[in-house]
Amino acid sequence: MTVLFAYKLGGLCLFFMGFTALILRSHPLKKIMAVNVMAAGVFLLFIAMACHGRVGVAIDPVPQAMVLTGIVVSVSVTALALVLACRIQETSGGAGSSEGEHPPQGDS
Amino acid sequence: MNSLSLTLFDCVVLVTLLGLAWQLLATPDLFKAMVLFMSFGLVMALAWVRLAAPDVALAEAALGAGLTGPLFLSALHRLRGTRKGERRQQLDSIEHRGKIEKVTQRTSGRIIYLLLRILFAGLLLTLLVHLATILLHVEYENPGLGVFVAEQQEESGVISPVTAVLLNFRGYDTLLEIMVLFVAVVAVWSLATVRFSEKSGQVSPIQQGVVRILAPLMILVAVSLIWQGTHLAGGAFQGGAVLAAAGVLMMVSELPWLRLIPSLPVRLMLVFGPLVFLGLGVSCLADGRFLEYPGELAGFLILLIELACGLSIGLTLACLFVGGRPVDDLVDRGQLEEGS
Amino acid sequence: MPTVSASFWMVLPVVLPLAGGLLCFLWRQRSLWLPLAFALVNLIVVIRLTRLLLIQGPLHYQIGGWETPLGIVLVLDGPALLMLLLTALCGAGVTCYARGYFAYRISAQKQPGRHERQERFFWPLWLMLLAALNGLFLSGDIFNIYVTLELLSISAVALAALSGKPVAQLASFRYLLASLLGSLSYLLGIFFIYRSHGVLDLGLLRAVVEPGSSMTAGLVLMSCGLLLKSAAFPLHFWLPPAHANALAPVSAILSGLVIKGSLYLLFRFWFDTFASLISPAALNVIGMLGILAVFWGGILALLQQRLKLLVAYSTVSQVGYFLIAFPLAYHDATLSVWTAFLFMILAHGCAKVAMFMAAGTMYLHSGHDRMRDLHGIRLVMPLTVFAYGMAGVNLMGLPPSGGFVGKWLLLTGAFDDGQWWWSVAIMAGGLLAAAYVFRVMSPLFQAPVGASIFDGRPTPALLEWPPLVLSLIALLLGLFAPGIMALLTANGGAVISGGLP
Amino acid sequence: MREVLDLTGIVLIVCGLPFFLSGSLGLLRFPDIFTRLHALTKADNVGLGLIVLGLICQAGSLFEALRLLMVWLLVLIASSASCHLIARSALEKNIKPWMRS
Repeated sequence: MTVLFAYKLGGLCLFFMGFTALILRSHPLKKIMAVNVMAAGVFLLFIAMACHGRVGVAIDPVPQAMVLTGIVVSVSVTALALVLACRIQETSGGAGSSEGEHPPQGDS
Repeated sequence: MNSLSLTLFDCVVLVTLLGLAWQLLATPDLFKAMVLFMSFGLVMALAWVRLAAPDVALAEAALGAGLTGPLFLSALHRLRGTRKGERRQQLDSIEHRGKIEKVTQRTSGRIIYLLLRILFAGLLLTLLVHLATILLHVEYENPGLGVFVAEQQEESGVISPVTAVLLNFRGYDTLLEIMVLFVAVVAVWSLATVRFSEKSGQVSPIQQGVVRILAPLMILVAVSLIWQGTHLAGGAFQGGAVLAAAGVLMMVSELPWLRLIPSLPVRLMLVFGPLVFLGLGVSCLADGRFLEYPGELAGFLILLIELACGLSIGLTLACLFVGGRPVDDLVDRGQLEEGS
Repeated sequence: MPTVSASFWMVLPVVLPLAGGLLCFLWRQRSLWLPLAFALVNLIVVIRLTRLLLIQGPLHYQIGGWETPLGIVLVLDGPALLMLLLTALCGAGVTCYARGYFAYRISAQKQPGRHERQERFFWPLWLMLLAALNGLFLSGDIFNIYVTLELLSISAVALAALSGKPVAQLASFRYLLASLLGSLSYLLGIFFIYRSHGVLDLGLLRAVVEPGSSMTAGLVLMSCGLLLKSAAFPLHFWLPPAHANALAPVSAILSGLVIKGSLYLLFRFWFDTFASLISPAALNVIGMLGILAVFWGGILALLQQRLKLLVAYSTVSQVGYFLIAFPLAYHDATLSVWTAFLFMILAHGCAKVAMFMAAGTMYLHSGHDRMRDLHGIRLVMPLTVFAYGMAGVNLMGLPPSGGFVGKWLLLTGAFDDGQWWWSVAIMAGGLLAAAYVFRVMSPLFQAPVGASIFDGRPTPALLEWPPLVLSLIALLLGLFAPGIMALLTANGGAVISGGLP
Repeated sequence: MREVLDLTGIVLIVCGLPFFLSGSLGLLRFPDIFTRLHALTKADNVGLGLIVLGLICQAGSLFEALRLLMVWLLVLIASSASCHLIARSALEKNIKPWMRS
């Protein structure tokens, strides 16, 4: 039981560490990583819940399936966020960059 | 679980996890953070194994560490490639930073800023402690749905309980999740274009040679992972991820025959898995409910769905790695110039 | 339990748009008929479901035939059906409008390839979003709701970034991060709920919920996630830029439909599933946030120079009304606040979709949406301006609009249990709405300074009629009140399948 | 027989561990990228080889033993290829090998 509690505590810590970084870090890649760390924390909680640590009680496969779903979702969202961050960088560029090489952006 | 005998191992895993997470979030060096992130994923996979979740461990190793890492790396590469000033990658925060710096130049401003930070940290710590005490105090943990899964296992048509939950009991969730993957590809394609026919020509022949050996092996492993999902750990997602990794390796090595132009075959492959899943679900309506596989066919149908989805997931993840709609200069140069 | 043969209709609002999205991606020739056909069939299915509900009462559908603790159940009751109806109606309108919108821009010969590309990706994303919304309203399982929320937000973000402008992409990146944070908070909430009761089904949860620290933590975390996703007052920062910088049909979808998903869930959780955990203090906090949102959003809307930003801030303000309904619903033993909430959602949904579409048409013609320079646009597109005005009447809450019915029910609720102070905020908010709506209308009706700034082409019917029809529906919603009440109480006497707390 | 196998396995694994230890130490303490690569590949090749041999001693079946061997082989291929790539890109970036000064 204590081992499982340690894992759950670790999961909570990961969640809050990610949350802090998500708010305090300004670089988009850092923000995306922070979200991933948060997600890992939540998954750790679920998986630690799934194995009860009691003799004779089967491991609950439902949270494991939920975590699998969550991992796939977080990978796809991460990919989208990364492409979005790259696009922002490419289209807007850093401050004071050369504007000439981009086609002029039309209306909305 | 023989809970006390391996506590030292658990402690090492946990401390490593937390330390890696702290480091990767704190370091200002993006590349270092990236490397730490990948190792974080691998240690996470260890934790899953320890917590008796081999399916999740496989998925984490293949997806979390194996694919997210390259995703981040290629994004970093693109971010650095666009502008000279690596230091000025702070997209929207420059202005914000400036404001903060202006505020913190005055002592009173500095104190207020510090107080705000302390307040924020205190708030988060209180929340953390509160949630942890809830976890500690509420001794009773519900056994969950494990009992029900075990009871109905026979009817699900597969032996592995996780696969039974994923594809039979809660197949609807999985259907929607595959759609999330699909939408991610559509979104990525709508956002960016990538010139695919450009080749650097600088790939080491050793790399190409190794990939020529490894890629077929990986495809074999992927298929066996998908197949063994019905009775052991594994399944469409894990197999698909390995498939995607093989694709990524081949793309990185610029093997001559590999083109991912979004022509009809590629789109057909992307849609194939979700469409098969959806179609089989609807065909179950003929004499039952949505996704209610007829008893004796359940195992076969699940295998079919896993195979179809595994292929599509592999291609989907590879497309996500490419990070944009691949454009062949020869085919639609006109479109690229007009588009962004 | 109704017969299987009839209730299979319940999966169609999810399955059909999913299939539609996949097919639209596969056949990417610009074609009107495929998405339009799917939107219309969706409308027909929902109308059929309405009949089913009226005849048989609330319906349950076990997906895969598995019993509740294990399987996922779809639930169709009065509120869910109304949300489906709203989505189907607005969806059909937006689909027509979007077709006209893209056709107009492609034919403008300015970067046609870019617009064609946008349209090509718009259809699959929009149909997927439609499926996610329908799935969200029908779902009876907290984890399934998480998956639909993710599908919803990822397709919404992709749509918001579709215009390709750097501003829009930056806004949608923030939108993505905000909704990810919301989803993770929701997921953490699921953990706390699952560990204390071991079930995910809403109906079973309602039966077993009892006050306890774990459950409360779960509910608070889930609610925070949902509040963030629905842009409730202090968490609204992401909404105005994301909604104002998107393409016109996308703005309409985001503002009119997407945020309603999480708001609806919030209301449902607080007054149906987890009703026994709710304390008056929490409700008052939500209500106060609502009041702040009404004023903050309203004042900022007044200060905007751009039409679309004004409409976006008015959404922030309107979300406040939905939150004010929370403390009132607690003391209300009758159905009136549930009805008020749903009425406001319906009215605001139709009106906001119409408003954004009308604003988009003006944008198309003038190439900008600075309100100063829109003088005399009334002469060019009278129907569009009329639609905008009708939608504005709804936001102000004048009779016989649906907004009026909603606010009236809220006001009576507030006076009935002596909480008159909420009514001050409700009425002041109405005045603010009137101010910002007239602020737009007055330049539109002034004499044109120079007509040459407008695109000389006539407005296509597809751009004019959908906003008009939707705003008229919103305006006349008050007249359908008895019918809607009948739907809510269909065949069981209770608003929601399990009865009120 | 069983005991002998077990003992051999343990001895082999224990022999493998110092290689990993020294590899990690080298990674941390060596002065430049090439020497670090050298340290790492030693650990991968020999250390992992010994550990795999030790595990094979305890394998239940021939199939399992073959799979373990396969793991070693694949790691060998992958690590040598990636070592080559890292060294190559280091050379391309004009990183000079460390000289005893």
